[in-house]
Amino acid sequence: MSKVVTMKEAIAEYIKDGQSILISAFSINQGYAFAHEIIRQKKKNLTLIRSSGDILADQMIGAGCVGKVISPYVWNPTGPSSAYCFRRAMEKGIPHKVELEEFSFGAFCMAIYAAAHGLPFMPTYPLEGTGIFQHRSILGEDKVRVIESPFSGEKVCLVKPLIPEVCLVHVQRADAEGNAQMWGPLGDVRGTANAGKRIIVSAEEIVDQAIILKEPYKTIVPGFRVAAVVHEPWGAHPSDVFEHYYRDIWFQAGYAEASKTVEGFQKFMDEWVYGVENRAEYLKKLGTKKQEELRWRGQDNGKFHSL
Amino acid sequence: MSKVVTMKEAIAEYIKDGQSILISAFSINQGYAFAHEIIRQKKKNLTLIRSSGDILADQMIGAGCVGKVISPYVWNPTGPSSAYCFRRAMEKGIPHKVELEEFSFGAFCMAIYAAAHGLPFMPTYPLEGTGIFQHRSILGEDKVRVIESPFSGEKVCLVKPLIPEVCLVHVQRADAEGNAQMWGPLGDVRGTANAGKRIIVSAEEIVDQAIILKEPYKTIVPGFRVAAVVHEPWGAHPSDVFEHYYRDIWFQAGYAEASKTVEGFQKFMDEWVYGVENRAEYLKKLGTKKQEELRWRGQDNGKFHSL
Amino acid sequence: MENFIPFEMMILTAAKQIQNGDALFVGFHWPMVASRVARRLHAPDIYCVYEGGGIERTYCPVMPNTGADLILSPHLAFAGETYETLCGFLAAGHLLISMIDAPMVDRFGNINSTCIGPYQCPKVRLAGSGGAADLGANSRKLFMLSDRTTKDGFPARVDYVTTPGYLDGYDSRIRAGFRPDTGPEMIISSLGVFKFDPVSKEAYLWGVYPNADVEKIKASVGWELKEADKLTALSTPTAEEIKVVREELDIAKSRLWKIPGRQ
Amino acid sequence: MENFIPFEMMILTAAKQIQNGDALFVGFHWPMVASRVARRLHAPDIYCVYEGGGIERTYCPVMPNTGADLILSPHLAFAGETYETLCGFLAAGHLLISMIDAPMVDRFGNINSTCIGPYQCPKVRLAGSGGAADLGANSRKLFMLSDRTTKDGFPARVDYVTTPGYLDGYDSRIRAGFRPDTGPEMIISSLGVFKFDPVSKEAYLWGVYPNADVEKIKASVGWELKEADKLTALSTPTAEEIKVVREELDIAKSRLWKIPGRQ
Repeated sequence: MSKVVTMKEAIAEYIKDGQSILISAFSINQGYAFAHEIIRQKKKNLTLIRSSGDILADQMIGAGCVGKVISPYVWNPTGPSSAYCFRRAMEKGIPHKVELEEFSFGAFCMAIYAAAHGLPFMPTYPLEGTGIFQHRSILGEDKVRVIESPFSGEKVCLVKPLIPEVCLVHVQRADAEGNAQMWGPLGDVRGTANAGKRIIVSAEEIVDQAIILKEPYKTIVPGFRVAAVVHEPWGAHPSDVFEHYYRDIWFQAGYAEASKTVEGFQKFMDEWVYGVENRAEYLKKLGTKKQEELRWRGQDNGKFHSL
Repeated sequence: MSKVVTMKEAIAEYIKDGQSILISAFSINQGYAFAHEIIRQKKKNLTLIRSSGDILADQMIGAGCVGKVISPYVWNPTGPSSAYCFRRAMEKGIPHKVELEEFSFGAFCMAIYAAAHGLPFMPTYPLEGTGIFQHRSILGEDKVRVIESPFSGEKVCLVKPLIPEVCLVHVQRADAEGNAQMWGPLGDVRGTANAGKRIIVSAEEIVDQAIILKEPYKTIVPGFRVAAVVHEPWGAHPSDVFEHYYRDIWFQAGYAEASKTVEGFQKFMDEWVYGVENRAEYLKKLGTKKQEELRWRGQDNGKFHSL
Repeated sequence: MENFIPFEMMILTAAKQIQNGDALFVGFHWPMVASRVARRLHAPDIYCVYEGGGIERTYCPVMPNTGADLILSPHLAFAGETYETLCGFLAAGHLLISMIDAPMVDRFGNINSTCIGPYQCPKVRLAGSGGAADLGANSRKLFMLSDRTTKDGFPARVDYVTTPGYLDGYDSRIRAGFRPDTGPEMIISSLGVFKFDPVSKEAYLWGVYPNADVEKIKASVGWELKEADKLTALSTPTAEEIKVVREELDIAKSRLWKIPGRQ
Repeated sequence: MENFIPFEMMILTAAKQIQNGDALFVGFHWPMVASRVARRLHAPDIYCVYEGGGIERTYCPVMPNTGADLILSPHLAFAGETYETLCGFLAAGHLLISMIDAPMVDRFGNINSTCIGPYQCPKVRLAGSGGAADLGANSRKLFMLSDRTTKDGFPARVDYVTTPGYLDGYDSRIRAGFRPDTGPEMIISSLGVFKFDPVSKEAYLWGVYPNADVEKIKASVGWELKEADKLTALSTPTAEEIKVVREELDIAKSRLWKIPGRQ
């Protein structure tokens, strides 16, 4: 049974105002195509869960889609620079206040692990004395609890399962049934893609199931877990996808510059999000020359040196 | 720095009487070459840790190398048949008594996870009321402890880290520095290979580092964790290795038949273990015709139907 | 309609519990045969999830030795880890049903695959749990398959609880910390099909194969077997059904499986 | 011998802490540059472990954007998961040293990379932890790198503890549940090098770069800075060392890194 739909259809059907959604992958394979369609459809009051907030979270916050954020950090890695919309929301409540619950990346991974593995909680690494431990918002007391180990008597921090209503994950390839393959460094994706009640996949390529069966060790989400599949080439630009394309740091730097002001951010969004109908139009705007520059070159990455 | 040594050297240097050793992989990629050399070197009183005891554990028990076993099960999957040496040890103390600590596979995986991930313990799935919970030997009270979840008040079973002194893992390929690659279904191997203080790798192929760097997502153990590397083609026969060879069920059935009696077991071991100097001689004995039959045939496995 | 033996009905009845499109956890032994029969008869599009980390999507012409046998490789849509299958999709509740072999199962659906006689000095030592205890803990609907027809396969109480069923019946499973949405659903055996009383959690005879002798069934289990107010008569298999079951048993035999009633 | 600026000495001094053959955890920013300098100067055979799941084994001619940048791919010996690197090799104690950026670090080695001013209404909101809190918890020897030279980079107490150092000093870190074999080892900054008093856990000036003005250093940190009985004079860099540091900063700049003292 084919589950292939357009991005517009997937977001319209599966993302509801007020839901908790997780957009998977750490730094790479970021589901920008998901985020931009969510922004175009003006979803509101989402709880956004991400291991690395990044520009993607910044844009969703700036666009006013997000009421709560659960994440270890939000930034723009190029420079590095501030995530300016995030800053404006936290410092000045622009466009509106956002409730933030911060984890260490390790504690976040453990909360996700508990969700994906049906465990009642997970131990995590010591956190007492940190700001993460002291400051609690959305999860309150349940953010981190401390017990004495029944084995050693030592203090142990526990986190409870973090189960998003919908997980969105961008992968290299999938079949029409949703068997989704990703390879290369995976960050937290094996956990974050599988932690939710429902999973939507977008993929650089939709392939015959025979391709999946040939390298089954690349599958990170089996088809039976997947509600919908979207074919979305370059769906992770300006982040990078293993064996497909490199990170567009120039685009990220441009975003940093533009988003320093509300007006600049608005202009950027008008151009790259609201002003395009879908990812295909975004790509046309990006241009074939840029795509060629960013396209994967196997074991030869030296060319970038001079860029 | 090359860490390549012979199996004889690796076992002589790194395996000491009385140690706890884990031979990794679930059912596939079983380190028979490790086990046979341990038997030839007459190591004693080992604590053998395995996710699936299998024939390998049976042989080490029958050969008198093992004082304690920590495993979820020990059997011969072909037939299925009993693991007769294991039975004799448990039922009659032949060749001597063996202390056994049994886990569910899930609880075993969690204890290994705690070890590989530096966690003070792991929660596991409910066990109260089972024989695994009631009967404790080596680990005593620490085998499974029960707490009330500080989140929900529910009962939660906890297991503590299971940290072997040495982990032995057979993989498809490694470089001389120990970067070890395995792919296909992995069972518990990512955990069990990495849980120990020291790791020894045997590999079907020793390859240039360039091969490793081309597909880094196949690496399951990074070189810096590895003490020694052994080149051991067919090192997992009669078990199977993804994209190398299939399981030799006929050999396993023959072992079941032979090992029904102490004498039969002794004769089998004289022939296949004591009577050969190393894996190369074992292979010669197995014969090239058998190797051809078992050799991987890509997506075409139909031929086995008629065997 | 053909001649058939109850063991074949057991396999077929188990196969019929599987719906096309299901993702199910398949334990070692008869569950593997049942899933293959289902795939050929009415459920080609199922995902069979194994403890070794593989998930089988298409029919494999060869009978695997176990669910971890790499002979399955060309048919796997997913080749991951035990942490993802047994301790992942199963544990997190994403599999609707599970099947497990139940060579000795008692009146509360507890399975013993560890030892006969006292644990410390067993008369017969068996394999032990593997993932069987976890299947008992986490399966949302656990189907138990037994090829046995005598009391030693259906004791009132097993010598050792390898796979937890309803433990001592009533709410004992819940009190021991198991999730309320988990537990045994049915024992499908060569004697007939048993379900569990919603209150006492005792197994009772729910369904019988054609030509079954209910009194003989009752005499073959180790407790006073109750029966449903109205016993379900399981329908006579079609020629096609029996043909497929037998072909699958032939394929298993060619791979050295021991098949009841065959040499 | 060449002219050099303290920032370059900071990078070089950090690089010198890395021995050939080491496996180390490399945090974002200056630790990445330091590890590249070490690899070129004296430690080609190191394993750089990143939170994104990659482990770098050979020198990458391109400066990665972050440790997760796939431009590193041809140089990775391992491309796994955060669960294996940050929550695996680091947490289980298999990495001898770690390096982390420390833009604001206090006298007990606590780093703030979350916010300036009150948490609820920050004057400046920064990125937040990422793996920084875990590095503070699990690093066996944590080297902290700071390009700062003024009091706001070295407050007596940070506004927010993102990366736990010795918390309130003395045994407060142990009492909070951290392992005794973990914790900050050194602050390597553009001011000089600080170590921690074994008892009070307060940072003191341990080493100075050539031509350093100790009184100026003391005036540049937010607490009354103690100094070692005998200050270590860090040696003047060789021409080759400074050349490599500058080349690496050039490469970083070509990839849009902001470099102190350059436009």
